[in-house]
Amino acid sequence: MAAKLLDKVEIPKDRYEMRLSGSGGQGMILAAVIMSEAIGGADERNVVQSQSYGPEARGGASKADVVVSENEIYYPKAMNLDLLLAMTQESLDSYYPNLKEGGTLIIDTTLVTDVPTDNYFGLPFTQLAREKVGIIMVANVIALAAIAELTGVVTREALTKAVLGRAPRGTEDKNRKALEIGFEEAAKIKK
Amino acid sequence: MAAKLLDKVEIPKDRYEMRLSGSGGQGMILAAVIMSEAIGGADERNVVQSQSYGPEARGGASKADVVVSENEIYYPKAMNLDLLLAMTQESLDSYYPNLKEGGTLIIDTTLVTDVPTDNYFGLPFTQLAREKVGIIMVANVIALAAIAELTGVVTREALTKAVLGRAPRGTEDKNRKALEIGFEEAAKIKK
Amino acid sequence: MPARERKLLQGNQACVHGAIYAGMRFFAGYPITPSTEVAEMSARLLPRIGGRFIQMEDEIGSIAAVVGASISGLKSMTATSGPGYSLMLENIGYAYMTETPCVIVNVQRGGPSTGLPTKVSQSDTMQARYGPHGDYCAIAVAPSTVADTVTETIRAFNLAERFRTPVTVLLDEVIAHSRELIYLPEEGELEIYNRVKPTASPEEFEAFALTPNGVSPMPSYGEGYRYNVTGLTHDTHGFTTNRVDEIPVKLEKLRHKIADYTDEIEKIRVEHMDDAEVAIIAYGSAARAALQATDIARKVGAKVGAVQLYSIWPFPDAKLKELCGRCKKVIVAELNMGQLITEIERIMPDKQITTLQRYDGEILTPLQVVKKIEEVL
Amino acid sequence: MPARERKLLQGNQACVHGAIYAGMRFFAGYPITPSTEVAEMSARLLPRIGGRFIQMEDEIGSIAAVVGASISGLKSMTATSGPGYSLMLENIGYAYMTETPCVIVNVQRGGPSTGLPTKVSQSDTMQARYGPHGDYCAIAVAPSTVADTVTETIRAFNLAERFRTPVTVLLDEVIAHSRELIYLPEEGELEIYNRVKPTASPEEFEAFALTPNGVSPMPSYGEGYRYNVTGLTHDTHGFTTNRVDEIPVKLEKLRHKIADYTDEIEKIRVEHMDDAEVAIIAYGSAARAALQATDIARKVGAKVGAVQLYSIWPFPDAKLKELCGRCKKVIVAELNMGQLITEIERIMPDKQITTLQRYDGEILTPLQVVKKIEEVL
Amino acid sequence: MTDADTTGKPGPQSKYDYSKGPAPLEINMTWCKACNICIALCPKQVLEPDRNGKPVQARPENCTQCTLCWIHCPDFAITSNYK
Amino acid sequence: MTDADTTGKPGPQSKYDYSKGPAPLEINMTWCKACNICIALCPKQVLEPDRNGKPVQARPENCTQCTLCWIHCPDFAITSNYK
Amino acid sequence: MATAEKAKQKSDVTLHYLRPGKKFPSVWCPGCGNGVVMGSLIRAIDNLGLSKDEVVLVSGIGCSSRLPVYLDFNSLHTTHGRALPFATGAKFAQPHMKVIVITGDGDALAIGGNHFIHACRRNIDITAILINNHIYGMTGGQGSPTTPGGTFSTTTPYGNVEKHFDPCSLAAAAGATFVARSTVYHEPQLQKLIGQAISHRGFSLVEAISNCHTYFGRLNRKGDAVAMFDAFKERAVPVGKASKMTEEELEDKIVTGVIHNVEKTEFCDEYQKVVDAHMGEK
Amino acid sequence: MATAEKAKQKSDVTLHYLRPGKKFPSVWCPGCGNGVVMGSLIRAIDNLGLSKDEVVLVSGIGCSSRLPVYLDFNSLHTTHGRALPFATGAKFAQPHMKVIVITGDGDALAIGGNHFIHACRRNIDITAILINNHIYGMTGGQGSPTTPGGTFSTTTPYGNVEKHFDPCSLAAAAGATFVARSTVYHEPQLQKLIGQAISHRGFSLVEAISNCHTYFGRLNRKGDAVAMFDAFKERAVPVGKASKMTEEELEDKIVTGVIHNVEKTEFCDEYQKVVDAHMGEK
Ligand SMILES: Cc1ncc(C[n+]2csc(CCOP(=O)(O)OP(=O)(O)O)c2C)c(N)n1
Ligand SMILES: Cc1ncc(C[n+]2csc(CCOP(=O)(O)OP(=O)(O)O)c2C)c(N)n1
Ligand code: SF4
Ligand code: SF4
Ligand code: SF4
Ligand code: SF4
Ligand code: SF4
Ligand code: SF4
Ligand SMILES: [Mg+2]
Ligand SMILES: [Mg+2]
Repeated sequence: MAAKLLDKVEIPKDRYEMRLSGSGGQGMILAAVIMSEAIGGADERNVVQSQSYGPEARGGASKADVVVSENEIYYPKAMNLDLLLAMTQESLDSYYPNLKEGGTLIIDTTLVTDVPTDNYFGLPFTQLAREKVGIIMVANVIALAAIAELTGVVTREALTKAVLGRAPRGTEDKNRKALEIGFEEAAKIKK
Repeated sequence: MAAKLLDKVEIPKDRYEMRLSGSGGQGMILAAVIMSEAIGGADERNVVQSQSYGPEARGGASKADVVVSENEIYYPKAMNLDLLLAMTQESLDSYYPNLKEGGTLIIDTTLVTDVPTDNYFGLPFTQLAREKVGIIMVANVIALAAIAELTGVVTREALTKAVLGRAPRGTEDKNRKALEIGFEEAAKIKK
Repeated sequence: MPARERKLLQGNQACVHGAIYAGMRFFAGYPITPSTEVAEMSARLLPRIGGRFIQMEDEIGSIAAVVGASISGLKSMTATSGPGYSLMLENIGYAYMTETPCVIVNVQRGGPSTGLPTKVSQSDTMQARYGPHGDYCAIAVAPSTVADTVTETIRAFNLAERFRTPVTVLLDEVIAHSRELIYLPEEGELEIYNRVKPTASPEEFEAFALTPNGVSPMPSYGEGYRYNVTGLTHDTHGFTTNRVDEIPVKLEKLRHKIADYTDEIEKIRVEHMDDAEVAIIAYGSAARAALQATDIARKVGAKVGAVQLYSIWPFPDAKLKELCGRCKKVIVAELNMGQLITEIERIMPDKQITTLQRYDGEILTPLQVVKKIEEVL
Repeated sequence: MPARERKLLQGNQACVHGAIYAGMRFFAGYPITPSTEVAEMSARLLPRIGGRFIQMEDEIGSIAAVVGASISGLKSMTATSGPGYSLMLENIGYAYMTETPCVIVNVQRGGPSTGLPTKVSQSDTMQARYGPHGDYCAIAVAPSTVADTVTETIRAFNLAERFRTPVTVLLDEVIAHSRELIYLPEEGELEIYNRVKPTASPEEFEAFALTPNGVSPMPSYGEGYRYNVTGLTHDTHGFTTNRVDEIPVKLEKLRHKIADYTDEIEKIRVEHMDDAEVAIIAYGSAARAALQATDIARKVGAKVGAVQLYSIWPFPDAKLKELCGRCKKVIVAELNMGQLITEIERIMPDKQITTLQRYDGEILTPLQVVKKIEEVL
Repeated sequence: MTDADTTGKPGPQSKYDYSKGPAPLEINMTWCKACNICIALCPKQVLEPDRNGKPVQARPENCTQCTLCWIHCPDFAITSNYK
Repeated sequence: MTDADTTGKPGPQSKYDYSKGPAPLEINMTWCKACNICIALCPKQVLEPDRNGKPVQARPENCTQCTLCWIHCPDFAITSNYK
Repeated sequence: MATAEKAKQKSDVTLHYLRPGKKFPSVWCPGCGNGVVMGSLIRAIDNLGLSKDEVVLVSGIGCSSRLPVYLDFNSLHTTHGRALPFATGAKFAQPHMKVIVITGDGDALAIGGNHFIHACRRNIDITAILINNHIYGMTGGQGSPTTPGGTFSTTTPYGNVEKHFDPCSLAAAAGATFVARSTVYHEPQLQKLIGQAISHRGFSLVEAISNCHTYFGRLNRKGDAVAMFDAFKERAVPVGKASKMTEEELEDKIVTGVIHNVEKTEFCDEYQKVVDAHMGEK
Repeated sequence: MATAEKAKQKSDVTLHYLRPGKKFPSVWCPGCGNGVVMGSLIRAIDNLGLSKDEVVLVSGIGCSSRLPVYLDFNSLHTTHGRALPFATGAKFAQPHMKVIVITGDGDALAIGGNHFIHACRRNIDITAILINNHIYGMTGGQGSPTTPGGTFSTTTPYGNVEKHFDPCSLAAAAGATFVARSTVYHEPQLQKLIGQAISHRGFSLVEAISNCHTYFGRLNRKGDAVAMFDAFKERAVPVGKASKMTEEELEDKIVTGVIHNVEKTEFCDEYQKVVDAHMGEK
C-alpha cells in the first residue's frame, strides 16, 4: 500500500481556493480581505486569507489567496486553485499553472492579452473602472463583483455589505457603482 | 565494595596545599603569587594559585591558596591544608578547620590571640614589619620567609628572587630586609 | 442571544485581542517584521481601554519596560522576531530570576541573522528554551491558527501570572500574517488568571517566600510592600546572597515551581492517533500541513496520526511519550534544520524517528508530508 | 637550549597569550566579571605588538567591532560572561551567517541573570549551542587548566579560520582566575591556521563560492576584492536572495562545512577508561574534580574512568559513544542544573546515566564525585 | 511598444518632432520607475510623462543641460546624451 | 577594646577629658569604616582617629554642630547627640 | 537650643529611611562617595515629604547601582545599563509614582547610553542621579565614557586615548529638561539639586561627581577619599561664574549648579491626553 | 561644447560605480530619496578621486541601509543599528581605509543611538550619512526618534506624543567634529557636504533629509515624492541665515550647511601614538 500513497491521494474537496493576482497598486490584498469578510458576514464558512509579504510587495507582482471551507481549514495556503483572477499578463503567466483542472479563470482583458486556454471569463475591469466609474482604483471591486456573479461563492448582498464596510468615507457611491457594473457585466458573460 | 569507597579513599599525598589568610589590606594574594613564582622559578613542580573573588574581597577577610605538586594538579582548589598562615584572628577561626591533622599552622602573633592548638608557629609579623622594617606592608614578605624557613617548601634563594621580582622599584631594600628578618626569626623557632 | 460578531484578523492582530482579553494593559515594543502588526494594533487599541503603549528605542529597552511595568502592576507584553528576541535574552533571564510575569511574542522568520525577514520559519524553537544564559526553565506556547492565537496568548498570560515567569508565544510568519475569520471570546467566557497578591502585612511580607507551590505572592508598587528586586542571586527577602546554602534554594524554587506543575502547562492536540502506526509531530504552521496531510492520507487508508504541540516548553516528555505509545514510527515535521527532533530523539529512543524539514522560507505542503508518510510506512 | 621561561598566569591572561600566539591583532570588549582580565591583558599587550585594543560601549558593539575587524583583515577576539554573551547573540549569528572567523570567550559565572558574578558555573553550556536565533551550528571549545587555555584559545582561532565561523571558548570563573605556572609555546611550536585567501582574480571572485569543503576563500579589505557582506540570506555572490532554490544552498553550506568535518574539531581526553565500568563525563573545571576523583577512586580499586571534553560543540556524538562503549554506567558531572546530560541522554539511551550537579557557586569537590561513583557502582 | 517607451527618447509618436540636434538625454526606461521627479524639477519643461508615467523628451530643444533631472533621478535612469 | 572603640565617644583613654556637656556626636563604630572623611572635613578639629582610624571626639567642646561630618559620612555612622 | 535640635533631627533622618533587614554598613569601600549621595537623596526626599510607598528607586549594575537596596523604598536593581527603560515601564504603568534612577557613569553612558538619550528625548518624568566617578568601580577600574583623556585605568594602561562625554551637555542636547551637577564634597548643594530635580516635571538629571579612590584615585595618583574630596572643592565653579570664564579657564573645572532648566510637555501627561481623547472608542 | 561634455561626464559617473552583477533598479519605491543620496555619494567620492578599493561602505538595516550593496566598493550590510561599531572595527583594523556609514534615522538613532554617540565621542575617522526620512521605511511606517511630535505613523495612530532628536545637535554634543545637513532636493549641496565630511579627519555626520512618501508622506498627507521635494525646498534655511532667526521662525525649518566643524585629535591616530611608544616592549 505504502508505495502507492501519493498516487491515490486527493486534494480535499471541501476547500474552495481563490487567488487574486495583479500588480502592486491594483489592490489585490484589499480585494481578498473584502472577499473574506463577505464570506464571513454571510455564513459560518471558514476563511483563511494570505499573501506574499516582502519588499517584492513594493511595486512588482502581488497575489492574495482566499481559502474557503465549511470545515476546519488545516492548511492555510492554496494547494490547487479553484479560481484565479489575473489582472495582469505577468500574474496570469505566473499563476495559471496553479489553477486546477476545470478551475475558474477570470482575467482583466484591459491588460491581459495572451491566455493559454479558451475556458475563461474575460472582462476589461480596468477599462470599466476608468470609463464607467471614473477611477481606476475600483477595478478590483468590479472584479470582486464579477467573481461573485460568476462563481456564486458569495451573494451579491454579502459582497456589497463587505465592500461598503471597507469603503473610505465619500467613496461609497463609486464602490456601489463598481459593484453594479461588475454584477451586470459578469451576468452577461455567465455561461 | 561500593559501599565502602568513601571510607577508604585518601586525599592524594603528592599535593602540598597552603592557605595564606588575613584581612583585605594584608597582601595575601600577592604573597600567594610570590610563593607560586618562587616555586616555579626553582624547579618543575606544578602550582595552582587561587583565591576567593568578589565584593567580599574589598576590605573584609581574604584568603589565597597555593597547591603544589610534582604531578599534574587535577583539582585546583585546596582539599585539606598542609599549611595555614593566619594573619588575623578571624582568618584563623575561619580556616583552622580546613587544616589537615599534622598540618603546619603559622600565625601572626601581633593580631592573633586565641589559638585552638599548641602545635603552631607564632611570630609577630606585623610588629616585626613595623618595628624592624618601618613599613607594615612587608608583613606578608616576612611571613613568606618564615614559611620557607619553617617548611622548606621553597629555598631562600628562590623566594628572594621571586620577592624582588615583584617588588616595586625603590622597595628592594625593604623587601630584602623583610626576608632576612623572616628567615632569621623563623630559624629561631624552628623545631 | 445576538449572533456573535466574526472578525477577520491576522494572527498578529488576534494576538493583541487575546492579550487585552487576558488583561494586558501595557505594551512596549520595537518594530520588526513579521511581528510589527502586534505593536501597531497595540498602539491603536490600548489607549481605547486606558492601557499604555510605548515604542521603545530598541528591543532591550522594550523587554526592560515590560518587566518594569509588570513589577509596577500592569500585565505586560512585547512582540518581536528572532533578531529582537536574541537581544531580549538578557532581560528575559532577568524576568525569570526576578519572577516577573510577562509575555514575549516571537514571530519566527527565517534565520540565522537577518535571514529572511518576510519568510516563515520555526528555527527559534531551541532558542526559546536555551537562549538566556544560566539555568533557565522556559515556558513557551505555540498557536497554529488565528483563533488559536487568541486563546494561546490568553493562556500565555495566565501561565505567566500563575507561575510568575516570562512566557514566550512562538508564532511564525504564516500565522502572523494570515487572516482568518474568528469569534473573539466574550467577557467571562474564558478564565483569566491574575497574580496572587500578598495577604500578609507589609511587615511580615517576604518577597520571595517559599510557598507550597513555589510561587510567592506579588504586590504592585504603591500597595505598601516595599521590597527589593534584583537579578543577583537572592534570598527569600530579595537580598543578594553568596551563601552556598541559599543559592540552590533560589535556583530550585525557580525550576520546581514550573517543572513540578507541567500538567498545568502542557497542551497537545491529537488526531487519528488511536490506531496510528505513524505519528507526525509538529507545531505551529507546520502542524497545519501535518493535520492536512494526515487527513488526506487517512482517506486513502494510511494509518497515520497527527500530534500537535501547543506547548513546546517545558517539553511534554511524559505526555508525548504516552500519546505516541503505540506507534513505532514518528515523523517530526518542522520548518528548520532539525530542532524539535533532538527532544523527540531524547525521549523516544525506542522509536524509529524521521525528520521532515523545510527551511527555504515556505511552509511544508501537505503533499510533502504525505510523501514522507509514504516513505516511512 | 636555554631553559624555557615558566610564567604564572591566570586563565584569563593565558587566554590572551594564546590568542596573540594564534595571531590575534584585534580585541574589542566590554568589562564583565569574571572575564575582565582578558580585556585588561589585551589592552596591555596588543600595542606592544602593533595590535589594536578597543573598549567598546557595550557587548553588542564589541562583537560588532570584532566582526568588522575580522572582515577588514585582522584576527579578532572578544571576551565576556553570560550577560554579555546573551547580548552578543544577534551578532554572533551575523558572524555565522557572513562566515566571519572570530573568537568569543565566555567566562562562565553563576546565572541566571546577573546571578553570581564572582562565582563559578557551567550554566551557559546549552546557550553556546542554541543561543542565537535561527539554525546555527556552533563550535565551542573548553579548556580546564591555565595551560589548556593557551592551547584551546589557539585552537579556537585555528578553527575559526579553518571553518570561517565564530568559535566560542567556554571558560569558567575557576579557570579564569586561578594562576598556574605554565610554559608558553615557542614560535613555530604549534601550528597556526590562517584563513584561505582567494587566488581567483577579483573579476572571477565569488565571495561565498561553494567549494569542496564548503569554506570559501576570504579576502581582506583593500586587496581588490570588493564584495558584499550581508546578514540577509544570500547567494554565492553575497547578494540577498528569497529564492527557494538558493536559500537551502546557503543554509546547508553553513551547516555542512562544519558538521561534515567534526573530526577536525573534536577533542576528548580519556583517563582509565580501558576497563572502566563507570565513566564520568565532564568538561572545564568540573573535569578537574572528575579527574581527581577518578584518580582517588582508582587507588582504592573502583573501576571508574574519566572522559573530559575539550570540544563541546558540535557535540562529539559518535566519538563519545565509542569511548564509553564498554561501560554501562555514566556520570555526567557539571556545574549547572543539568545541561550536558540532555545530550548524553540523547546519544546513549542504552546506558544508565546519572547526573551530578552543583550550582551553588562552587566547583564540585573530588569527594562529591567519589560519593557519586560509590552510589552508582 | 514604441521607441519612446523603451529608450526615453522622443519617438515618432511624440507630438513634438525632434530634429534640431541629438536628443539631449539618454533615459533608461528599464530602470526608470516613473516617479515624476525629473519631470517636475526640470526648469525648462523638457520632459513629459508617457502613458506609463515615464519621461519622454517633449521639448528637447529647451534643454540647457542644467543637470537637475539627472542628479535628482533616484534610479540613475537619466544621463546626458551630449557627445 | 575600650569604650572609644565601640561607641565613638571620648573614652577614659582619650587624652582629652570631656566633661563640659553631653558628647556632641553619636558615632556608630560598627558602621564606621575609618575613611577619615569626617576627621578631615571638621572645621574645628573636633575629631581624631583612634588606633583603628575611626573617629573619636578629641575636642568635643569645639563642635558647632555644623553638620559637615555627618552629611559627608558615607556610612551614616555619625549622628548628632544633641537632645 | 533650636539649631542643635534641628541638627540632631537632620542628622538622624537618614536612619529612618534605611531598609529593615538589610545588613549595614554597605558593601562600598571606606570613604566611597556613593554613601554621601545616598544621604543626599534621603534628605532630599525627606524634605519633599514624599511617602516611602510612592518612591521607586531603580538602578542598573555597578557600585553606585547598589544604592537602592539599602533604602526602604520600592527598589529595582536591574541589568547593567538598563535602569532607565525599566524605570520607564514602572513610571508609565503608574505615572503617579516618583521614579528615581541611580546610575553610574558606565551604567548610564556606556552600555546604557541609548536609553539615557531616549529617556531625555521623551522627557518622561524620571529623575536620574548619575554618580560619576569617572571609572567602572564594580569591575575593578576600567575606563568609562567619562574617563578623561590621558588618564589611567586597567584598560587604558598607557593613558586613555579616547575623549569623554559631558553627561550634562549630552542630556540637554538629547532633550532633558532639568540638568544639574554637583559633587559629593558639596553635599548641601547636591541635596538641594536632587530635591529640585525630583520636583521638576519631566526628565531630570543630577550628575553627582564622586570619588572612586580605590581605582580611579589609586591608578591616577589622586590620593584617598579625603584628597579627592579636596580636589572636588578646588575644581568646582558655580555655573554663574563659569559662564563668564573661557574654555581654557574651565579646563579641569567642575561646573556646578543648575546647568539647564526648561519647561516642556511630559511624556506620561501627553499620553494621558490621548487616552482621554480615545477612551472607549471601538 | 565644454560644459555639455562635462555634463555628460558628470551625468555618467554614477554608472561607473554601480556594482557589477547586482540587479538594477533598486528595491526602493519610485522616487525614494535614498537613490538621490546614492548619487550624491558617488559624485562626492569620484570628486575626491578615491580608489574603489579603499572605500568601505557600512550600513545597518532599513531601506536606506540597502544602499551599499548597489555600489562597487567594499560593502558591509550589518545588523540593525550596529553599522557604526562594525565600521569602527573595520576602520581601526585598517586605519587607511575610508569608512563611510549609511544609516537611517531609526537605524542610527533608535536602536543604534548608543553606538552613534560613542562613535562621535571617540572622534574616529568615519563618515556617517544619516538618511533621515523621519520614519521607519523598511518595516512599514512606524514612528522613529526623528518623527516630529503630533505626526502620524502606524505606531502613533493618534499623533506622536514623543519629542524628536535633532541628530546634528546630538552628534555635536556627543563629540562629533564635523556635522552638516542638507536634503535630497539640494543635491549639489548634499554632494559637497558629503565630500567635505569624507575629507574631514575625525567623526563626521551628514544628515540627509529625505522623503519616504510611501509611509511618512502618505500617513501625513504630504503628497508624493515631488511634493516632498518641494517642501524640502521651501523649508530649507542656510545655516548662516538661520543663525539670525528666532526659535519660532526656525520652527519647521531645515537648517542646511555645515552646522559644526572643529578640529580634535582622532582616535586611530592617538592609538597609533601608543603603539609607536610601546611597540616591542616586553
Ligand atoms: C551586560 C553586562 N555587561 C557588563 C557587566 C559588568 N559590569 C558590572 S558594573 C560595570 C561598570 C560599572 O561602572 P559604573 O556604572 O560607572 O558604576 P560604578 O561601579 O563605577 O559605580 C560593568 C561593566 C554586567 N554586569 N552586565
Ligand atoms: C534587531 C532588529 N530589530 C528590528 C528590526 C526591524 N527593522 C528593520 S529596518 C527598521 C527601521 C528602519 O528605519 P530607518 O533606519 O529609519 O530606515 P529606513 O527604512 O527609514 O530607511 C527596523 C525597525 C531588525 N531588522 N532588527
Ligand atoms: S538637464 Fe535640466 S533642462 Fe535638461 S532636461 Fe534635465 S532638468 Fe531639464
Ligand atoms: S527621475 Fe528617474 S526614475 Fe523618476 S521618472 Fe525621471 S527618469 Fe524615471
Ligand atoms: S566619615 Fe563616617 S565612616 Fe568615615 S571615618 Fe567618619 S564616621 Fe567613619
Ligand atoms: S558637626 Fe561640625 S564641628 Fe561638630 S564634629 Fe561635625 S564637622 Fe566638626
Ligand atoms: S570600588 Fe570605587 S566606586 Fe566601588 S565602592 Fe570602592 S570606591 Fe566606591
Ligand atoms: S518605504 Fe519609504 S524609505 Fe523605503 S523605499 Fe519606499 S519611500 Fe523609500
Ligand atoms: Mg563609575
Ligand atoms: Mg527612516
